[in-house]
Amino acid sequence: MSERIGVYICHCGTNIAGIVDVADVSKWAGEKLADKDVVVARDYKFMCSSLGQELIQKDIKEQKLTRVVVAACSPHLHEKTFRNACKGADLNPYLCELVSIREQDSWVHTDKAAATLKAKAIVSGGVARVMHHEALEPLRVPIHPATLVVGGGIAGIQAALEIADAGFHVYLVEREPSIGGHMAQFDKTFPTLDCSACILTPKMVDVGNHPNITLLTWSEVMKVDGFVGNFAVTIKKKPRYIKIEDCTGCGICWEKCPKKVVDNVFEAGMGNRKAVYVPFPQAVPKYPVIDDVNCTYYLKGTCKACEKFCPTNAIDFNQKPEEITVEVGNIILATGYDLFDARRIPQYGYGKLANVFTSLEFERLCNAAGPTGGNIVMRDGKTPPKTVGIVHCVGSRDKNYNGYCSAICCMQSLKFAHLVRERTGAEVYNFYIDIRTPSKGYEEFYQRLLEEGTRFVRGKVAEITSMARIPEEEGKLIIQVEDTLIGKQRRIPVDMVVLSAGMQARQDSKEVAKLFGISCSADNWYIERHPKLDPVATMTEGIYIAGCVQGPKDIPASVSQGAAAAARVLGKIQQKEISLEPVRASINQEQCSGCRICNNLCPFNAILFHEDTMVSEVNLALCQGCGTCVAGCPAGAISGTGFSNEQILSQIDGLLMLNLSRTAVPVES
Amino acid sequence: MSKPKFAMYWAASCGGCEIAVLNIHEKILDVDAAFEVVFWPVAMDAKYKDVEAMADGEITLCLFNGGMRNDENEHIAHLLRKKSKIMVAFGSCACEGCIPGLANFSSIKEIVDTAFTTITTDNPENIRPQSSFAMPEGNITIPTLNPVLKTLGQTVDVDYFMPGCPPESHQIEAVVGLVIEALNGKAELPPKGATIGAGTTTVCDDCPRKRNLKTIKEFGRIQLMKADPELCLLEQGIPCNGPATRNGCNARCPTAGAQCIGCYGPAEGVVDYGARLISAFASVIDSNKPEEIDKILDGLVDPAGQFYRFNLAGSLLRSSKYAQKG
Amino acid sequence: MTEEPKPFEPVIIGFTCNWCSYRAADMAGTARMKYAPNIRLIRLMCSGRLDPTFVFKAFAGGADAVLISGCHPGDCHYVEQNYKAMRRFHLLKRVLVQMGIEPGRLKLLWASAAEGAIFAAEINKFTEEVRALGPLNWAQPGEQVSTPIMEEVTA
Amino acid sequence: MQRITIDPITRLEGHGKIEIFLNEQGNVTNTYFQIPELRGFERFCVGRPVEEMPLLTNRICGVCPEAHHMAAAKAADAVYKVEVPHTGKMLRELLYSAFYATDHTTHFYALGGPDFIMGPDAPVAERNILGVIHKVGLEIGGKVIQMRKYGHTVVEMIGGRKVHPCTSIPGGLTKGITEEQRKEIEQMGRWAIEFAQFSLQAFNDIVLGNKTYVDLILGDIYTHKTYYMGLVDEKNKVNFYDGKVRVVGPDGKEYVKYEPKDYAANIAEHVEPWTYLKFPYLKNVGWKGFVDGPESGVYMATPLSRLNASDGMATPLAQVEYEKFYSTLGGKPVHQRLAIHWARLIELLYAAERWVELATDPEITSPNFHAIPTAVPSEGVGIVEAPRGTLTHHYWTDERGVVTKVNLIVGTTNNYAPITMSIKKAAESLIKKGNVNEGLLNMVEMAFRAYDPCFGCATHSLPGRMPLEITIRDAQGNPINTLSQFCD
Repeated sequence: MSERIGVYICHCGTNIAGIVDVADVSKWAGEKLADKDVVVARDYKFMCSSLGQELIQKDIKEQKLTRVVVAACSPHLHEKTFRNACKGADLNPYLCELVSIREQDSWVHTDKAAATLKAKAIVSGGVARVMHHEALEPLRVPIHPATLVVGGGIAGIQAALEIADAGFHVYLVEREPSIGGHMAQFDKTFPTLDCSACILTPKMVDVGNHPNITLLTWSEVMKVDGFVGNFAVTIKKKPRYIKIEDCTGCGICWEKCPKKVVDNVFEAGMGNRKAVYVPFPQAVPKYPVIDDVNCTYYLKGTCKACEKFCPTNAIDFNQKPEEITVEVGNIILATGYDLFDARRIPQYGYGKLANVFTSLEFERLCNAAGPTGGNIVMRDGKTPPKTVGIVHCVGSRDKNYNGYCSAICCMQSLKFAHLVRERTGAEVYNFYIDIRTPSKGYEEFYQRLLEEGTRFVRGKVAEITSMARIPEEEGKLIIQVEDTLIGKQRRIPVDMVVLSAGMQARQDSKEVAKLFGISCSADNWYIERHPKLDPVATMTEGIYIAGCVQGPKDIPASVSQGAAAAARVLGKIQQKEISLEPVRASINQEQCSGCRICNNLCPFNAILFHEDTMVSEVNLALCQGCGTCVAGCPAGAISGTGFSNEQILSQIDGLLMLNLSRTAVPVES
Repeated sequence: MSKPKFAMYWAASCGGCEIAVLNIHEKILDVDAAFEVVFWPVAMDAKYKDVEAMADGEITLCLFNGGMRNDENEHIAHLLRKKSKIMVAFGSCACEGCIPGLANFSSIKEIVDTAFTTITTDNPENIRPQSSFAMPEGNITIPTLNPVLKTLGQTVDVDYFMPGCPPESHQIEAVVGLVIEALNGKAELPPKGATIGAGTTTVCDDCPRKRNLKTIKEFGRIQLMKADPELCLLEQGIPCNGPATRNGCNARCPTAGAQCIGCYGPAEGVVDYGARLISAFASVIDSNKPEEIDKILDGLVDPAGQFYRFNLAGSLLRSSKYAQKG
Repeated sequence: MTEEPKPFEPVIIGFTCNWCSYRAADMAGTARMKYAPNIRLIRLMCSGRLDPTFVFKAFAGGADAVLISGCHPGDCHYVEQNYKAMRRFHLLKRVLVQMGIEPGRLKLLWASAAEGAIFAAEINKFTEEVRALGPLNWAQPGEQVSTPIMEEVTA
Repeated sequence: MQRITIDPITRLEGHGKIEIFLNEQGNVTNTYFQIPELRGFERFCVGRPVEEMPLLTNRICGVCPEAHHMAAAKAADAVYKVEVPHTGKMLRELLYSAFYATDHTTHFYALGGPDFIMGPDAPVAERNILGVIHKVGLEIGGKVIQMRKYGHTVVEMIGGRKVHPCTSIPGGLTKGITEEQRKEIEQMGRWAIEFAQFSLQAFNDIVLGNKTYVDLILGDIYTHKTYYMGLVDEKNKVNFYDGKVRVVGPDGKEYVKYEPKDYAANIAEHVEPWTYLKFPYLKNVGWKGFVDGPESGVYMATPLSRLNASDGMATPLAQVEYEKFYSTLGGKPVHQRLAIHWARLIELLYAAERWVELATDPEITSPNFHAIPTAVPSEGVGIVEAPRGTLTHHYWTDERGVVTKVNLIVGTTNNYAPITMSIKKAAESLIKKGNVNEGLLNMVEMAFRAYDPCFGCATHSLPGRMPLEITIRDAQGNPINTLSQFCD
């Protein structure tokens, strides 16, 4: 049956009309494309204006249009606009095609004739394509009101609390024995210098006590099935060997435990813990964990000191790992970051030179609850440094390691500098490439540091060595650097060096991404749906990201993202059901031969194979509409709405209708 | 009233289609009963001029096999089209060019040159056959070869396509049966342009072999390995065209331990057969590293030849109005 | 419409993914970067949607070259589908060579949403390369089974 | 000058065309038999993996695809220097014997036989399979169909398909047969032997019992004293699938016996500008034109040639018939072309016997039907006896086993020169002073059918089907008279 197509060419002021002869294009479309069912072709100053939209709606009604092609700007700007306009005139929005003659044509070409010819080609491509469009309805799926938050750092905590406070249930999964994340390890927070624990602990306690939060620490997500609104998540609870229902967290067990273990996680190797332990005093939950790798009982089969002394008989050496499955409608990933491993830069001597510290070690050093009770001393544990060098951008902004800026190191280093001067009066050198203080109060903090007399050396540190050349350098760490402000090489002897190591994605981020069916950037940060307009959503419906998992950021940014993700989830939950873009693949069961080639094409596991009927099928809600399986099916049994073969093939024909290369007089195909 | 008239003709073909029709054995008598066979070089005597003398559309059913290799093939294709109500492109050659269509990988000059410079060819004057040659006694002529081998559909309007090299006898029986029924008003003929005498999906649908997820680290050659007789050939790395090839043959070759070579052409609605195989084979490659992908692909020694073995003349690219000019 | 005969102007069909390369093209536009008008773009959701049929269709319809573009490897918005596109590209290229179409007429271009400049530059480069190749030659189908050199451009 | 054009029934169907030129006196000066078809396999097989050659060259001819399948498979074996296991060899030869029995049956009963059974002068309408059924008895029709069915069943069991088998690969086959299948094959084989004997009996009664037929056979029109070629086993017995190529001279003595790989040292192909088909001849004798005798390299490759070129048949019953054949026709070699029909029936019997021999071999069901090649592929020649002549496939490949060069000398091609000669001889003896004897068509036609030319291989008409029409034009080329006659 023949269609009635309306074609609308936008001038976009002079943006398009300045290069493309829009009148000629619409005239041409009206005449030359008449046999392609074009019944009306107009050009107008601003199609996207309400007047422009009304023009289309009027034609739809009066001219009984069945299809609409708008030639204007990029679909990424106004596709929705014009689809809604059609909807307003009771034409199914998916029967409207927006083709770009601005970003794709008038803005990038100077030859008016060529640009006009190309505009015609683009329009005829759109007309040919729209012929094969079909009326589509969004898919609707119900939303399970519960939410899974993965990661108990500040971003995850914030997200969990926001949702729980709104009255919906949250499962918060943390793989360490306690929530808190990196923030719990810090001493002060920049720029306000309020105590990290003091502001974090109350939130942790809230989480622990919240009736709407099921806290699953010492646990990991094993499997994710289902799709937005209806995920089934399998979680492994590692054995604590503690009966939490009996444990009071009195602490006798770890007092009595004879086995000391170096704490590489929370204390960053700066201090010890016992084989049965809570990572830190304010831990939530308060229950300890028996470290079955180091526990004497598990090593030798005897000891059980903790069991003997436990007043409530809460010790249970026979606990086994346990798997539980929870139903959730949405998932927020807030799995945080790893610290850059300073050992990777040998010339900075970390690991070889005793008094070279990483930023995290230094945080513990400053922390009142840390190994030195907050005294800033050298490795010998007593001598305070007289001079301290703080190196910025360690592992960041460096092609050899991570090209990106870790965002927090400048402020962190300034904070360190301040703490050093405040507590030791030592002289402090900051070695920086640029000082970046983009947020509220940051620049002021920098100014304050300058007034405090901290020294700033602009230059990338080449080497940190203990090889003295002159007596003054004896027994010191010498920082070799080119001071780019005075253009001189300098050797600055110091007692202590702090490496402001940057952030990088968790070493297992790729596996985790695969587990949840989302994508990583080349640096393994998780990719947001849109870098500006949709920073906490992912390409996978129902899965959101918050905090450093999306990229390096400071505490305020992480908290806002946690809250933002929560808001997105709450919005979804309130809708009760969600409507999905109908751009989806589907398999014609009659034509599927069950060859199974498509089965491993889908990264979202949306294609399942029925062993009984020997055919494959697409789970519409899981399908993200990429179309890879459509292109992959050898039997041509898979079709993709919105980007069907007919649509693309006809668009190709349309685009080639005016064929420059073959002949001066364009070939009419 | 007189019986409906039947014709069968071969152009550039091997004769296998005729044999396939003879292989319906006693069923051939049904054809004889239902039709007046007016033109069938293999089976009976009739003159070309008899056909010329017929009224347009006088022949009810014409099974036309063979591709368009020379001008004579085309001439008679046009004639039979004119004289026939139902023109069936019968067999792979007529439908998509078949093996002789592989000639379209080469120019006609390359083809003739090769044939007349083989090691046993005694050709000191480097002679090439001439379409018209003056002998002392007078001029004698032979047909001119087309620059490219064309399918029947690229030459004349075709009503139905019946694929296969050759079409399976049980399919021929079925189709003939259907036409006879239709003529007696007992059945409906399929819509014009339909593919008849075959399934709509692909060979895998009929293939008895076990199949799992397909991930290939290395493609193999059937003679260089001990293939598992139970397991999908492609999963074993053997380049089987089954996944993209229209079913209707009962998966004969894979059942006999040989890879499907694709004689039934593309599945229903497929635009380009080879493209489906390119996608399919690329899809099973288990690597994301360009170098490794290339290493794996080296295992497919003749991709175009494999993917377009029967379909080259009928391929989207070779059907282009530009390609047809040769 | 009639025009005076003019020198060979190639027509290139370009396929972009919705998330990276099409946005790169948008960016080139927004930044008013100039490039040759010979390319005509088609938007797909993902380079993984690129069916070799589209490429054959473009050539059969008279295109002189085809550009396939998508997100950088490891950067795909559908996790890893651009790798699948890459596999197809490698095989497709070999087939085209056997079909007598020069490897230089098919190009794979990785471009992120931020790489408008590179996108524009690559289009200009490609257009010149194709201009140098001249119109697609249908008369002489090739038969070399040699492995084509991969021309993968990373933008 | 007058000119006679003999075309196949459909003038525009390029299936062979004859030009006869007469001088002013109206006597034949020259004849041309043209093959106007060329498909170019030698070209487009280049670039294909060698294991596909048995599948691609199948499509040279749908009438004898088994022959090309076998020749190609053997050439591919040779390319890989791989020895096919005993069972593999037997399976291939079993398939091939069944095919032979079928093919010879089809030809004798549907195409060639009617000439004799009905008599050369019987009306056209009767000289066909129906006529034969009528004369020999109804059951024969059923038997012929039965024979074809059985043959195809075996081909399908071993070859995977009825037409264009697919199971032979370098080193053997992709599958074997089960004991059940073997039993079935054996039974059909035994039936085939009876059928062959029955056929020989019929030939005996109807033809040899009839003096005019015998005279016709022994007549001079169809006599050419050429060389004869055939494949023989180590005992110089006829073999279709394997062995050495043996050529005997017009005197019947062995002229040469060579390994398939040495064919190029012995065979060359002459080229004429007025036809797409080449004329093979014995290289070391040389091309002297369309003439016979010991000085001319023209040779024949047909059932008769195979018998002439051998010292006998490898199976008992066939051997008896072989001896009878030569005692009846006055010793070796037999030069009369029409004797090919009889020789064909003897081969039919041999094929059926061989069929049973192989089907009853204890090794035939062994799973050891394929040997994996280990050598680096390079070059190889495969030769089998196609029903219509010695069939040669020669491939060169690169180290991956991808074909780089191909040479094919196809069965019927061997006989291109002899056929041309027969035509000329028939024409000369029957066209005198411009008056064209009605018998000409029949005689020429019989010559064709004797050779059983498979132009499915060379052009594409089916074995022996060379239905003819003669147009006689005056000097201006205006048709004066049209004579036509068709075989059926």
